[in-house]
Amino acid sequence: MTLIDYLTAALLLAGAIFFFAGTVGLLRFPDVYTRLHALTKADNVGLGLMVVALAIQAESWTAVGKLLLIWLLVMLAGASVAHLVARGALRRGVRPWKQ
Amino acid sequence: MSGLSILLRGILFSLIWWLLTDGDTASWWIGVPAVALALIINIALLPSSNLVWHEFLIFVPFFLLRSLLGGVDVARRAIDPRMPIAPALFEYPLRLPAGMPQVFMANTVSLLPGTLSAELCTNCLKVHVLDSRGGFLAELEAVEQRVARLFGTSLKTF
Amino acid sequence: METMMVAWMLDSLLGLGLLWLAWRCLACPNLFKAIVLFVAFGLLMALAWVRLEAPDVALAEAAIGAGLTGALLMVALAQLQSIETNGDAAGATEKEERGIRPLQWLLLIVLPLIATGLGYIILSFPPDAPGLSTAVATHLEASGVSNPVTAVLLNFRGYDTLLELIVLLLALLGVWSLGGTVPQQAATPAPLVLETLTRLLVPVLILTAAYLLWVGAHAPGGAFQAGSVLAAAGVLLLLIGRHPRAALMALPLRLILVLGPATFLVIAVVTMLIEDALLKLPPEHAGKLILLLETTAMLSIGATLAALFLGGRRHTDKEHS
Amino acid sequence: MSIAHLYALVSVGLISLGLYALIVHAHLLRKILAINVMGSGIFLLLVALAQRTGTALPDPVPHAMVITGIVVAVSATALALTLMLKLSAQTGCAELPDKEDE
Amino acid sequence: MQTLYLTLALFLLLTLGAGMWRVLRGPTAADRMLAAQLFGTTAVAVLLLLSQASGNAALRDVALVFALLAAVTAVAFVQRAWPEQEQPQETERDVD
Repeated sequence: MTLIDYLTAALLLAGAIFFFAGTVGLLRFPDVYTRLHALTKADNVGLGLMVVALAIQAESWTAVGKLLLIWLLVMLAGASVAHLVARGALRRGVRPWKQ
Repeated sequence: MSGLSILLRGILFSLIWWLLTDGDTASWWIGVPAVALALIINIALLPSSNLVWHEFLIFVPFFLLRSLLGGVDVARRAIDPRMPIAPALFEYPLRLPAGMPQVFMANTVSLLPGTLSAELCTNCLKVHVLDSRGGFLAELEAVEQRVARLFGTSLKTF
Repeated sequence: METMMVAWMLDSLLGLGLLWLAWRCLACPNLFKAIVLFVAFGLLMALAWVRLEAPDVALAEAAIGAGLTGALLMVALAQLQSIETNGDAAGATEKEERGIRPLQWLLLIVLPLIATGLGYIILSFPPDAPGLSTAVATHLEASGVSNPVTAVLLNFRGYDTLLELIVLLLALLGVWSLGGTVPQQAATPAPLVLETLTRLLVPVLILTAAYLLWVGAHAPGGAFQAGSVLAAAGVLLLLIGRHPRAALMALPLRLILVLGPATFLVIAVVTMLIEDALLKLPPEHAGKLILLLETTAMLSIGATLAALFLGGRRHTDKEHS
Repeated sequence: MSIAHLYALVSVGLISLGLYALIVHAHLLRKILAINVMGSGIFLLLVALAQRTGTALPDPVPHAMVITGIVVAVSATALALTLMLKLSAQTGCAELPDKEDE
Repeated sequence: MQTLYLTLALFLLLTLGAGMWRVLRGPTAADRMLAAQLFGTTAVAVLLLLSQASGNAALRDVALVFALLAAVTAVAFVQRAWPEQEQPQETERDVD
């Protein structure tokens, strides 16, 4: 394994940890709003780290671009869907959890 | 809609096509009509917005860093056995002009540490915050400033 | 060695996951939950196709399973609830089951027998059965494309695809002939964030559809995947309440719907006259003909699927009467 | 046993599950889901068996059949859902009449 | 490296399995929908890993299609299938 491979491995592992944290948040957090926080942000970072890791290994610049495009699309969809779900829940009277 | 902004969108779509096809020049037989069609539909759907392109160079690193911190923050709270959260709903008075800048702000906020946009009304953004004890207000103001610069507008003052 | 083992664990987990999701989807009393589980099942199926080295199929499953199926099922459930009016879509449950009936006992005995028999037959198949892969490989040169799946779909077994396009059209005619079933509640005005999302996604969806069409000639992709992506763009526009104008719904839509099958039929007749064989594409023109066939098929498939999502003809009916 | 066999066995499970649910459940939406699960099982069987070519590349003919199958399945589902809605609009209930209830 | 890619794909599938608990448990329709959204994002990551492991660039296109269409089901839910009244008490029941 070269240095680049180690870097890729480290980034991939970090990404996997964020995916794991997102799932933990989805399971542990008390209401739909807090779960949205966990999913949107943790998965976005997780996928981002993995994309960067795979981009290091990519065979061409266009492949790097395609990876970034995929990430950008997931980010856009994730942020918008999070907003829409939170908005819908608010309108339907789902009260935010308070301590 | 200005010719320049149409040209920029055309370049953007061509770039996407170039990425998709792995730079294959033989693909432009289909690529040119596809880009043209996408452009026509895009112009029909999306009103013009005056992005200041060079501001992107400043915004992107800021956004990447803050969203990374957002992920770290929420991951830490989720994994911590005590689960340190104190969520609250909060109304932020928007000073950005309506339309694209406000939508852009709403989407950005959802990826930054501890904030989630929950409703976009006229000139107010309902934000769900994960920890109401933190300084999320300063953060929101900073983001709004940056979005305003990105769209080449100024914030309204009350 | 380790890689092999991890791959095995991955495949086993995927298989178990598929079975578990199918079981929960079909057994849980809440219908909304069942639909969400079915969507998840579709996503997992796409991963299974990837593991089985069928990326063409994975693309089709991703385009249809992730976009259309879920949207279709959810909207249908909501309409069902508005008919029954005694429940809400999320809490929808079936009637109480009345305990295990005799028929079920019979099934519980017979089905495992059938399953065991099938499993036995499958395990007794020889591990190597070349099938038609060598035949496809030898004729690939003359097919006009280098992606074997596209060669099969549009050249070697083009008549299958022709019939399939007609089946799609028949399904749409069936839906239309049933008329508007439910007075659909006026779509709530889409929030600004959703409008923007759609406006940003639709051009990219169009570019991706064109890309899949192009890439299908030499790599995974093709008219079906491209058509499904195009249909997803249509579904998104319909979901945010942008219905096509009545003028578009009348003649232009119908023309696009029949464009694919009609092109196929014309080429079929011409090849019958010249080559004396149905849809036998002359090798020197095959590449261009396939591109033509694929482009028209993509447009028709996209329009048909989007029209199927739109459902009955109430919009046009209103305008005409 | 190979990967092909593993997925082929999974497909047998899916077909059985789908068949059972199709017969047992009264609700039409559930029947539609059951048919879809059965269909996926059959597609999986076809593609899994297409792997056994002994070469690096799987048999493309079943792949092509499954692609058309997926698209036909979704349009058939759309038609079935419309029929279900029509029926429940007429009878007020999305189930087929049961003989025991008559 | 191949082993690492596949192991991580396996790990992500396991987290998906854990996430299924949220689909089963709910309590609100929105929670179920969220978990399906998680499925989409994670599937993109799994596909990218498998693409790298097998050296098959076409799998990136599958991931791209997933990324593009992940939102469609969620949009259908938000626009059409979400009942007008969620049971607010359900969120509180979930706390304990």
